[in-house]
Amino acid sequence: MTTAPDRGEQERELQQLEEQLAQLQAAGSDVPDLETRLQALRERVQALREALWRQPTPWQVVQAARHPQRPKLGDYLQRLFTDVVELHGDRLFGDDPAMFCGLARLDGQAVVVVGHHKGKDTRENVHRRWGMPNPEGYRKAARVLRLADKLGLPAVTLVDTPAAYPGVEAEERGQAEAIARSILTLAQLRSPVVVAITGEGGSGGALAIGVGDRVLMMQYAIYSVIPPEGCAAILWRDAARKEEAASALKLTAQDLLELGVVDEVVPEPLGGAHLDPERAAQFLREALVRHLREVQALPPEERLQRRYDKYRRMGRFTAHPEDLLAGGR
Amino acid sequence: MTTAPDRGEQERELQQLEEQLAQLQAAGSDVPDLETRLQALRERVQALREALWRQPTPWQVVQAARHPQRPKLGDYLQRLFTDVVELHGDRLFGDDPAMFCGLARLDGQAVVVVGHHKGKDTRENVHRRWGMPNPEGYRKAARVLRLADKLGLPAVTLVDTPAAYPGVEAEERGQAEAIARSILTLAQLRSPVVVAITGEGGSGGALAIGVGDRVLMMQYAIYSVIPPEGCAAILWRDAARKEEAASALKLTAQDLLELGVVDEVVPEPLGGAHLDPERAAQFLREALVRHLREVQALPPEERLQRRYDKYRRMGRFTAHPEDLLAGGR
Amino acid sequence: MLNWLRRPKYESVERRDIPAGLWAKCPRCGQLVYRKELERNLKVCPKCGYHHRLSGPERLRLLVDEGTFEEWDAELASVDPLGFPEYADRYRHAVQRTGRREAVLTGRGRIEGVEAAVAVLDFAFLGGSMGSVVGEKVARTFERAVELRLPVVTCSASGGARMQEGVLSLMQLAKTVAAVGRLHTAGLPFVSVLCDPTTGGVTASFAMLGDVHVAEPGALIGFAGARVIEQTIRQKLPEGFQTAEFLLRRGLVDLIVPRSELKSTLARLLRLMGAGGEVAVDHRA
Amino acid sequence: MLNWLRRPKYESVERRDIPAGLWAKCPRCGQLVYRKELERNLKVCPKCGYHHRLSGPERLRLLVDEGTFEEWDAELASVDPLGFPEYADRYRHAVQRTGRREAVLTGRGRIEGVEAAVAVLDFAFLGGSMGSVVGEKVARTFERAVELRLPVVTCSASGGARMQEGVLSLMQLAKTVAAVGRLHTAGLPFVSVLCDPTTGGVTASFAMLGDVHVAEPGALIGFAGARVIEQTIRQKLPEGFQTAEFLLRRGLVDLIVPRSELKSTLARLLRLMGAGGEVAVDHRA
Ligand SMILES: [Zn+2]
Ligand SMILES: [Zn+2]
Repeated sequence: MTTAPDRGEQERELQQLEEQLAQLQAAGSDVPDLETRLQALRERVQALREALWRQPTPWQVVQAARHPQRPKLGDYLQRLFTDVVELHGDRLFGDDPAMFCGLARLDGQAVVVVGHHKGKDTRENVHRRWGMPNPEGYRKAARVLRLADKLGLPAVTLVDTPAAYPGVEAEERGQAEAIARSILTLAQLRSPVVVAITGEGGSGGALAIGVGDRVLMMQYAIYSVIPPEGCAAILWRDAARKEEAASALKLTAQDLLELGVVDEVVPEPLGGAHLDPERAAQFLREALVRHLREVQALPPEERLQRRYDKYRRMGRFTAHPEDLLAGGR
Repeated sequence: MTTAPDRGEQERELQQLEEQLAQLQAAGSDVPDLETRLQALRERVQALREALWRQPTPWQVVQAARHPQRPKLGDYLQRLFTDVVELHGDRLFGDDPAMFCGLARLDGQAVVVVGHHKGKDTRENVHRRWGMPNPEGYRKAARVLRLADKLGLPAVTLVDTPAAYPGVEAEERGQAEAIARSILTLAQLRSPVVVAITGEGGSGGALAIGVGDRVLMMQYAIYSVIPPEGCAAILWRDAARKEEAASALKLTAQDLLELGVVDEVVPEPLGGAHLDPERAAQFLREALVRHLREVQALPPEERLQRRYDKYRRMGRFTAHPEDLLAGGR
Repeated sequence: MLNWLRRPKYESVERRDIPAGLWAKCPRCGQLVYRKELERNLKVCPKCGYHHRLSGPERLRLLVDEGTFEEWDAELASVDPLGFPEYADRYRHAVQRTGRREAVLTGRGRIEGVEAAVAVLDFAFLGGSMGSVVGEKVARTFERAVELRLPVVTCSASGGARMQEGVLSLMQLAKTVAAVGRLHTAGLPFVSVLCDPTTGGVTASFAMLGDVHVAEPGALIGFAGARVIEQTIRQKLPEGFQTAEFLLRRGLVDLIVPRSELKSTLARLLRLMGAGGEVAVDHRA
Repeated sequence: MLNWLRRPKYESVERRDIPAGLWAKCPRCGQLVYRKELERNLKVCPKCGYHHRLSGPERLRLLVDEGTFEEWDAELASVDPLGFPEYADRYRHAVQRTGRREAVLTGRGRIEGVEAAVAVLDFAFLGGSMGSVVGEKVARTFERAVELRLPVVTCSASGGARMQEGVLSLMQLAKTVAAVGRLHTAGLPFVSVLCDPTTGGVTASFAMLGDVHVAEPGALIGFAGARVIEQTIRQKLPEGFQTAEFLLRRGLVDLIVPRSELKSTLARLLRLMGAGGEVAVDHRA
């Protein structure tokens, strides 16, 4: 990671230039040579961005995935779907605002949509627990997914959560059971299921709605068994070594494509979806529609068998003594 | 009801004689002519009991069904079943002590047992809410009934509840949904289901576990859409007219046999099961085993169709204008 | 069911719901509203949004496209199977007052063009209580929907099981639930609309087994009656207990829809669920 | 998973669990117990009933009839698929210390004569964590049980998913759950025994999907780690939080069984559930 110091400088410079650009635009027509100066700044910003994002570090990707302006479920609901009707409640205990469930149309076709519901601002995030569901969230998801099955509707799930909510009440009401049951529901759903990891794929809390015939992952999304900070704290008793941990965990879309965990990486605008949400949504819509069409074409029994086999193959191990920890890839 | 005053006198006399009998037995061998006097008392008690119970009034039956010494689920578990293993919890929210669920053997055969759990004394009754389940009780029942289905085990349910618990938390957690879902589970269960109403069959709280291929009802059990007291309060704004209401509601086993709601009346010792719990249990065991054997012999599809048809036929109405309220039976 | 003690309260509210004369007094905000304006506003108070109760026929007119409704089983009537005190008189009175024979209207019709089987409970007929006829008509509605491959919409408004038919009323819970089960197995949509009030045996049977539960704002929805619960817990009930909004928070209702949007929401839901000509891929074996 | 911050605590308890020398100090009551007596008592403290942790082989000896165990897939081992820092060393150390290649023992054997497929997690091997090998062996156990028409008993003791295999570990949740689903569809019994501690990804997958959940007294069972929860709620956790007894009250565990009765209880359960030669009527289509 010899380029790391450069990167830091580049990042700081990029930030300064972006601020200058904003100031200049705000100042407006009084500034002499406005257009020329704007043009120069824009070019410099673009060059820096390209340099920084040609081969982003895993930690850069983590930051993009967690970027406060990164498009959330609400943005994708608006941009990808029409005719959205939210369905509330698990029919057992409550309605979890951290989990969205509903009916909608994708490319004109009726589907069931399930996704982690992060908020746009702090107030909404407090209400939605930053997209960290309680058991009733996962049970609502399972309830609505069973409805998809009953009606023969395909399901689309959008994954973006730091984790399942770690709370006393969540444990009391069986967070583990709710996650396991949701995974089982998806594993056995006769309907086609396409998953898109759009932001943070936080461990079991993400996987609970992340099992499908196809799993797509946006270019700067992450998917990890543990947050890099937690990993660093265990490994080196030093949460500050999160950047190293982010590298070690292989949590980027490219890593997971190579490990066979995701089926396709959905491109994003350079530097992250938040820089051009509309284009990011177009890329995602195209991929979702294409994969849904493919898996819908399969007979249900074959689709279920393929889904089973897909997860059945995941993992790497050896049966030969001499390979013991011979190293992966 | 011209015999009602006589009955009151007879009941008081019977109670006095029973007390004398108990005192005499306690006094023991010091009493002269003990055996002769005991014998005379016993004969008089028996004669009175026969007079009172040859044609009991509905209200008498209500009192027998609610008798504090009437055998409860615990007695039947001991006397009818072997190898009992209780299974706890709905896997969602809690474990309701007002609902028993478990695995056991009946006549050597493994079955799933579900039943309202009334206590033997006040302390236990407070714990078990007098056998009035919360939603988690019905959800536990549905969970264990689905297990019966998965494993191909028959289900036996024992009904004895004043009602589903009328509480704020019960409503919050969907008492109505839990009851409806439990009824649906039983209506669609592929396993054979035999129901026995052993004490109080209190409306929806009873029906929730009271749908089966066969519904047996003990001779002095009751089954009603509303308690007689409540019925009297609505009809005559006078809860004291509960005896009339008990007659009007047709809540005895014999009434319900005639209405086609129950399939067989299981005899009890004269005066009620509490006077000879062992014999009462023998009658019940015999009937359960016999009916279970009959419905187990059917192919599952036929059994399901017959169960559907059985409930489908319940109710009386007319399609001819001239019959409008022509009176039943 | 257990909520009998609340019945008189319903009736008094009921009377206030349909005041005589040119002006109506809103039972929630107490303001006087010009009757014609109230009718134009679908019986929703223009001052406070209170949703007045609708009769069965009013509900049908609200939801079903004009001229498309074909009624089923209108001739079915009770026979007073238990010879229950005062039932015959009350029943005849209800028949006279409503001009209908029972507390439910069933049939097929179009909702913004989407063909559906419909069952509408009528609270004005013996409190919308479910006896043999209501159970039979509701069960037939679900069975015919399976035969005809139609979705089902039920609109509930009921005090519960009909006491005067005893356990036969209770058995209608089992009968209707079993019929709902067949619709679910057939993969057909079921939207349950919960109107004010839906309680007791109707809530504890078909009304709570919808694929989607839609409630009207402020509707009372519950199992046990408020009085019975208060007697049990010996406390006042919390504000807003057993309202549609309470059930939404408790995860028992999918959405609350104002009356003006009810019809279009139902049509959109039914279409999304594969009804109305849009054929979903049937992937069952 | 998220309960990493609790790991050091486990390890220190672990060390105290297997004290050297003739005498052992009970980590709960603090009393000294003669080691041989502790062994005779199935490692349950005779003074306070504390259930000391058992290794995988100890657990197998406790539950499976002597001479009936046929191990499956003992040769499977990790390949350090991510080249994760320190993993190779830790793994080799675990292999040396335990003489086994992974954190799970699987195979078939008899439990009081009842034939069953068995998977026992070994907390002594990298905290019983589930990576590719554990997931694979557990999935194969369920698949073989379906082939052989055997019931499954799993004994869990795990800190969760194995961090060092990254998302591949997380995918073992999906893999094992899918395999459990096939057993359920086949109508075969699954008893999940929850031992101290069962947390994180193992709880959130196969361990919480048993037909019957049996826990050992006092066992720690949960999803998120205590530290993480404390940081979130900024409060001390309630007494007894995430214990077997807590889960029983919360409806997540069917029964708590002391170690001395565990084997006979499992045998009785399996027989009642139709295993061990007793043929239930198979009524599926
Ligand atoms: Zn008003
Ligand atoms: Zn001790």
